[in-house]
Amino acid sequence: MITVHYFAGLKEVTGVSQEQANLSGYTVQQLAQWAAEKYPGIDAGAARIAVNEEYALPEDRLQPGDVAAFIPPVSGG
Amino acid sequence: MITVHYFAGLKEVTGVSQEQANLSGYTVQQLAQWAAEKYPGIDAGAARIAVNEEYALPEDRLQPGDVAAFIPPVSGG
Amino acid sequence: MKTFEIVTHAIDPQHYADMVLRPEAGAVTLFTGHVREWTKGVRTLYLAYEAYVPMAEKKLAQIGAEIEERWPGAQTAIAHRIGELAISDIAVVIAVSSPHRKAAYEANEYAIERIKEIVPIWKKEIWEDGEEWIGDQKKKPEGDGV
Amino acid sequence: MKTFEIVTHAIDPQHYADMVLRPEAGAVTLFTGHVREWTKGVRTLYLAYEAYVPMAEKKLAQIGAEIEERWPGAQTAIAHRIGELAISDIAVVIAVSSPHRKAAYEANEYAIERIKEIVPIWKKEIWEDGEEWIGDQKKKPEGDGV
Repeated sequence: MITVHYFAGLKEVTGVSQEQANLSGYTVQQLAQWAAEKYPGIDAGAARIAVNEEYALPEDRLQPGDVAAFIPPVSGG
Repeated sequence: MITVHYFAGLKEVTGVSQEQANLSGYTVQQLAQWAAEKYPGIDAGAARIAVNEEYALPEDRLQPGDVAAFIPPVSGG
Repeated sequence: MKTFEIVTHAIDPQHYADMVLRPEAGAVTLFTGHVREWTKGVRTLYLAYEAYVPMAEKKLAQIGAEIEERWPGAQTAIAHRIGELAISDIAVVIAVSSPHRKAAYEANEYAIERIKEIVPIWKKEIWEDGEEWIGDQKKKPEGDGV
Repeated sequence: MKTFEIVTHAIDPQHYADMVLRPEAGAVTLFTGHVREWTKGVRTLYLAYEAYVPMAEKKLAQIGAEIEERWPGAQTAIAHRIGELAISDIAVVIAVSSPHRKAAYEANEYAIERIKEIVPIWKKEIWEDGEEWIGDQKKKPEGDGV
């Protein structure tokens, strides 16, 4: 299983801050497609995806137990 | 009478931090010459001269009661 | 406290300045970003910040490491507050010490730029007539952020 | 306390940051210049600062006015300590607030440059084997001051 986090505006669209999903073996790009289908309102293209608290590449592949996160454009400071 | 202040390295050469002198009517440039003659060790050329707490021009003329100061190169901060 | 941290309480900036001070430091720059009441004629009531806390703290530490590499001898401490913040509250503090002042200024400004690029923290502005998550500050006209 | 002042006691930098904070300020930069132990391989034991106090305070206020003219909306507070200072003691603090951060960084750096040019304050360095009044920092190789 993979843990998926949603933050800020994305969280308001998904209605959940995190969920577990059977996405082991998916690439990061496939994870984005999966989320875009599940939550039609989210702009997954504008978000970066982190895996295990580090920005990931589209071709990176998810391993069981990984923690993924959709990172919408940041606005700290 | 004019009050003349000396600071930092200049004060160590003159041996006084301030003195009164009859310099009314002198220009600032003449004040510098007067000090250079009185205290041969001072490098009056390296110092700027302030009159009444404002940097003065060589041609400015001292009025009775003015406060002049030799300002060696500053090193605050 | 930690050198790079996300906090939920009021920030004491002096604490971070103290963390970076050492005998070889001739200069310390301390930047504090505050909640501003007016932005482009719109009045902010308060802000709400959210973070992906463990990743945000890692990214803050990464910025500190980048600074040490670019400005040898510079040391950095950064904290960002999350939760609800009122006008003038400190949202972020950046302390940089360095033997000489130029690096302390440059590295400090570099840190706030990098925070706005890579650290997973989000700001929601709450006005009298609505609220909005702010994102992608890079796309905004210059001078809009703090 | 005054917004532009020469002091003979330890400086509390937060005090000056507080003086410039206001609702329209999104950014505050605070610079502190500290007594550094090593300069070019020579160990400083302590420093002694002297000032032409009334003129120095006027010149600090002038720098604040120059900043307000160059960076509209920026507000400044500056204090310089005189007397004997130990390693790591704060010699000077500069606080600048501004709606946006860029002006706060630029104006703060401008202030320290101007202090080194026009404010009648002098530093004597005391080493193990001697002492010297420091002057004309502009003539020194870059990077020698803080």
